[in-house]
Amino acid sequence: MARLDVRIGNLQLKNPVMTASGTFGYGTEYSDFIDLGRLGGVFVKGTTLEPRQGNDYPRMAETPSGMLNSVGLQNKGVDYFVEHLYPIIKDYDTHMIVNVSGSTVEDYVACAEKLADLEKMPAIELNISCPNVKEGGMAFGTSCKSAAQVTREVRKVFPKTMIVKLSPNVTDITEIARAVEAEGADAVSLVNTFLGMALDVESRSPKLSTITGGLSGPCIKPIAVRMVWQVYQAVRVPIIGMGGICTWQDAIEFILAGSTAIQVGTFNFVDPEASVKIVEGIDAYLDRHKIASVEDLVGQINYV
Amino acid sequence: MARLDVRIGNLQLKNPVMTASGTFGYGTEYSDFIDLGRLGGVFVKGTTLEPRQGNDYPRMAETPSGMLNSVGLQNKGVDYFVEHLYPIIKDYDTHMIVNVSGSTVEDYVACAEKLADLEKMPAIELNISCPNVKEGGMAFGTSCKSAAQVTREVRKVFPKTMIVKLSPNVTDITEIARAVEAEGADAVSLVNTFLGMALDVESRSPKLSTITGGLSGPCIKPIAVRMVWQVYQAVRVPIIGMGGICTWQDAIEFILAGSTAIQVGTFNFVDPEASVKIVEGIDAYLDRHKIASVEDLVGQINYV
Amino acid sequence: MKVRDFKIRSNTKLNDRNHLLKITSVDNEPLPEMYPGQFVQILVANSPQVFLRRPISINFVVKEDNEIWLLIQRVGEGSNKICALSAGETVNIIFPLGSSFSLPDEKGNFLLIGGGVGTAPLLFLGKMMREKEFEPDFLLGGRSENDILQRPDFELFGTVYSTTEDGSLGEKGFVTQHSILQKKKYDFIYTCGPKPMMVAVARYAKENGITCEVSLENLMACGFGACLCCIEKTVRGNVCACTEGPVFNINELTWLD
Amino acid sequence: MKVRDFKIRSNTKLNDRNHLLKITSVDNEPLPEMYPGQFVQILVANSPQVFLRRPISINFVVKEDNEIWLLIQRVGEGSNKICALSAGETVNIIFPLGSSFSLPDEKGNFLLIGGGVGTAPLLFLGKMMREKEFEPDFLLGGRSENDILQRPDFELFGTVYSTTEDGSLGEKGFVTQHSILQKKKYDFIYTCGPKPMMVAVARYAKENGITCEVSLENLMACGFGACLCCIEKTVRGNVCACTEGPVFNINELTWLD
Ligand SMILES: Cc1cc2nc3c(=O)[nH]c(=O)nc-3n(C[C@H](O)[C@H](O)[C@H](O)COP(=O)(O)OP(=O)(O)OC[C@H]3O[C@@H](n4cnc5c(N)ncnc54)[C@H](O)[C@@H]3O)c2cc1C
Ligand SMILES: Cc1cc2nc3c(=O)[nH]c(=O)nc-3n(C[C@H](O)[C@H](O)[C@H](O)COP(=O)(O)OP(=O)(O)OC[C@H]3O[C@@H](n4cnc5c(N)ncnc54)[C@H](O)[C@@H]3O)c2cc1C
Ligand SMILES: Cc1cc2nc3c(=O)[nH]c(=O)nc-3n(C[C@H](O)[C@H](O)[C@H](O)COP(=O)(O)O)c2cc1C
Ligand SMILES: Cc1cc2nc3c(=O)[nH]c(=O)nc-3n(C[C@H](O)[C@H](O)[C@H](O)COP(=O)(O)O)c2cc1C
Ligand code: FES
Ligand code: FES
Repeated sequence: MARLDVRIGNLQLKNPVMTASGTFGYGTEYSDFIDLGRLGGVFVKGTTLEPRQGNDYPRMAETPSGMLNSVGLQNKGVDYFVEHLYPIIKDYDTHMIVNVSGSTVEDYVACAEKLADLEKMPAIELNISCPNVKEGGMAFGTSCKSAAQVTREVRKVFPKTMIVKLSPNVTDITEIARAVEAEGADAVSLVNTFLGMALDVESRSPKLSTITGGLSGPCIKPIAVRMVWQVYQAVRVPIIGMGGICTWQDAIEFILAGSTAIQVGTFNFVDPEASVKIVEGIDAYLDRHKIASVEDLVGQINYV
Repeated sequence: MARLDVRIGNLQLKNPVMTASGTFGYGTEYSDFIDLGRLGGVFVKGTTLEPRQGNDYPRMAETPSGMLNSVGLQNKGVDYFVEHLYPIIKDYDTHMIVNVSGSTVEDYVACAEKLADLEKMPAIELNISCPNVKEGGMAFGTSCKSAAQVTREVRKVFPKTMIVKLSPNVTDITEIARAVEAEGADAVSLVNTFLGMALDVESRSPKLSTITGGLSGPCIKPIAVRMVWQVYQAVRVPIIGMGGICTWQDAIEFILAGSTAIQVGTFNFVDPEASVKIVEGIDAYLDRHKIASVEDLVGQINYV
Repeated sequence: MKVRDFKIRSNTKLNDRNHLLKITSVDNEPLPEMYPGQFVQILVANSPQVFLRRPISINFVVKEDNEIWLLIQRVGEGSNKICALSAGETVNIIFPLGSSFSLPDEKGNFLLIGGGVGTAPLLFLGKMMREKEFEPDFLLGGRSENDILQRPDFELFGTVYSTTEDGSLGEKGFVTQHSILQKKKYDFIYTCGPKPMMVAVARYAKENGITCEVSLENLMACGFGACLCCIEKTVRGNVCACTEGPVFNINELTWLD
Repeated sequence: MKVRDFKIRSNTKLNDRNHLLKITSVDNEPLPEMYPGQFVQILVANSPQVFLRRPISINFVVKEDNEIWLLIQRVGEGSNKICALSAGETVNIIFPLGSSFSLPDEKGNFLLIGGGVGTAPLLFLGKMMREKEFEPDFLLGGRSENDILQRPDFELFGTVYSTTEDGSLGEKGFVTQHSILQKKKYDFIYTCGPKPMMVAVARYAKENGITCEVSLENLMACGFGACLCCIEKTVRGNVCACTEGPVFNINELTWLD
């Protein structure tokens, strides 16, 4: 039996398979399907300082091997989370990590402060890459300066593991990764969704109420793998890779490219049991290839 | 019968359907399958000043709804083109447009100069966005300064229609589009391929000899449509849109987003008759919707 | 909620656009409780175009046979692929999903109004009402006779009225124009169908002080509350149509504002 | 080159990994001239994973029946989907593609060496040689008896030798170890199979001054010279394996450098 545990900042994960924010609710939505305790971690829904109604309907469109969404961070706000959701999810037998978004740096800081005190919340993920909100969101993740600034300010108030989630909608993702690493990020996660768009040709109208939205699913996998590989060569902090992961093969691909852990996103909608199947698939792969620990695989590409 | 003709710079195209550079050889490769005279235009293989052997095998990998390639501009050089290929293709009953690449600004200029004299070559497409060459290529297309510089210098020697092909691997494509427009580009074409990567998990090695390559096909369509839509709002020159077009519906989507003409790329490999089917599909769509001319559709999104 | 493989027991073409699929749990695994208005999420295999599952209402349940019926209209690639499945083939579904219609506690006049394939969940609702000794009326609307689906099945559970736009069956016109609405005073209307029809029915119900529940067909990515894509604006704010719906009381919706 | 729908006339499972498909032109359209070594590009329908066509050699042609045979090994999603097609179903192909083996002009000793499913193009080649009154020998290699495909068909056109790694059929070992190579002096070797086998055969041929042609299986996107993905390094530089190949004289290749 190979070792599956990996380390991200101060977090010891029982295995590298986690689920991506915005695709896994608060975990509860999946408890009929899988034992959450079998996952390395769960990234809960994007949380903001104030409650948000999100964008208008329609919020999604199917695309070749993927989907566009424009949910727009609908959530009941961090206070509601602390009071009503945290008590429910805190005792799950896996790491529950909150994904935090804001329109201003102050939003991020205030939100992180409120989460810092929660005993069983060992980490946060700063979403500086949401393409679906008018202000902030992706804007923070597309310039080194603002990415660094958010990271720096949150770092001051959040002593636990801080993961910064990068936007793929940039010319050079390594630049942003280095910037947030320099400001004390314990890990980076990538990628968030790509800004995309779809039109209905009969009605000639956008398929999303917001015109553009975030593209996710297998279609983005080759670009996401490339970005992980580039970032792996640019930073020393661990990488949590994602973008179109459906199978254990996809997960191994991201690990080889340099991910210490991975997140399963959109494919949870298609197969709510996928994350656990991926844990099993990785395990079997390691055994078959006689690899002692999944950590030995991180970044280990065979350049022929 | 709706009007299908459109104008790009000084070119009057019989219809907006063209084929993308690197996916259509010199047109001859497709003459068994279709009547080239039915196309608005053909963009021939990327041509460079000196002959190039291209990259090592393997050069391609299939991905979800798309493919990666790392051909690396294999071609016999512009002189060979002028002497041996131009004489064959110059009398085709469609616009044959050369796609030009270089490692330095001087390369582009020298190449363009040689093409400027060819009577039946009414236009060139400057490829400042090839992700598959070590020097130049995409690097020119990812900064405003270098994109502007190439455009400016080529403009001095090439008086006919000059189309600049943009890279999607950027934070803000409108910035680049504006920069090349300001330097006298008559049109922009977008998108070239996205930089991507794929690994074989059993051998743990990259699927391409070059590790990374260019992603094309339906998987990129939502991002490409979004970029066309953004550029349409940023510049006044016509846009030639592409990225994953397989059907007439895809073509209409790009036209609605702001493309005056479109290019069919990777899908030619799957259905070498696709381009002509798309011409027919657009024609039928216009009739069904009682639209007098395809030009009336460009950028005409119904914002509800 | 479960993810399960089901076997197609039969696939009957009802007309050129609609199919009735009877599916049964593999290994004869007993089915969980299911309620009318709930739906399943079908995995569409073997399609280059379809990535997400497709939501389809539970049309009928034959509990003792571990059998679920699905009534499906071919509108695109996904539904076409599902309707092309043959007896013996397997289909993977997530079920049961969503809220259900409220079964009444006391006697009254109940009208179940369906348009086109929107009649799907009403057959199961009709059966459940009949089992509880209520006597529902059905009002089925369509473009023409051909579009009125499963009429003989509905007749097992109550009186069936119809309207068709071309007058080929029942009264000519739309469901809201049917004379039964003038003749009989209903206490409760349940409806499912194209949105314009449901809005008209909702308006009629509201104007006439009739309790009314509608079943929505919002676009869904997951179907079980995880993606927040299927939201419907309600008096309580945006809620998920897949978990708090698809069945809503019209008083909760903002349609008539 | 043409793009055409073909009908599956039969699909025979030869063993657990290999199928023989006989396909025929729809509307009985006469087939163009085809030569051994050429291939077709098959469109794999109904697959979420397969986007590009798959190249498959022409295994045999029955001209008078407008019939093409394809011998296919199931190695992944595409070949699995193709092997799952049933008689009566349609498959779209681009054909005929690529170069062909050189048919000799004068009498001599000819050996056709195939490994595994690599024997595919050699059956058609054997037939053409026999029709021209040459008497080819065949040397078919595989892991075990089960992997030697279409032996009775080959026997119609010449003498068939075999090697298997486990010795279950013919001589035990690899094709290059077969005793016939010691006994008979060949003038021309044609080969197709796994790359290590072809390299070994090429080396043997070169060392013994035997003319040798190999058929390559490079990864292909288009199959007709448009994408430049399938290149093979040759003494003339990079050339397309789909147009200048798949058949190459080993002297053109850089394999043995
Ligand atoms: C809770 C629920 C229950 C449903 N029950 C049934 C049922 O019992 N029988 C049945 O035939 N259909 C039912 N539907 C609708 C069904 O889900 C869609 O028709 C189906 O998803 C279309 O998929 P497709 O791939 O065939 O079409 P696509 O190619 O995806 O779309 C074809 C066209 O249909 C439209 N469309 C797609 N999905 C929907 C949708 N959910 N609502 C409205 N328009 C849509 C698209 O915009 C497009 O114009 C239900 C939907 C929901 C949400
Ligand atoms: C000119 C030519 C003629 C061919 N003739 C035949 C034939 O007659 N019968 C036959 O069974 N096969 C033949 N092949 C090989 C066949 O094309 C591949 O096996 C097939 O494309 C694999 O597709 P897949 O989707 O099943 O596998 P994939 O899922 O695409 O791949 C499965 C595995 O096979 C490998 N693979 C895929 N394509 C090739 C390839 N072209 N060469 C080597 N390895 C590959 C992949 O790297 C992977 O490891 C031929 C190939 C060429 C180029
Ligand atoms: C419906 C939906 C909602 C999402 N919401 C969030 C969010 O709130 N915060 C966030 O950081 N990422 C969000 N994402 C992005 C995912 O976490 C993930 O980065 C992205 O989908 C790529 O992974 P995938 O291709 O596996 O889905 C969302 C994605 C989807 C599809
Ligand atoms: C095999 C291959 C080779 C290509 N070569 C070139 C090239 O030489 N010059 C160029 O500008 N674009 C080249 N491209 C990019 C295409 O012209 C096009 O921009 C891109 O593939 C996106 O369109 P598509 O998704 O329809 O293929 C190439 C693409 C492919 C797949
Ligand atoms: S469809 Fe995903 S939350 Fe309703
Ligand atoms: S496969 Fe495209 S050129 Fe050979």
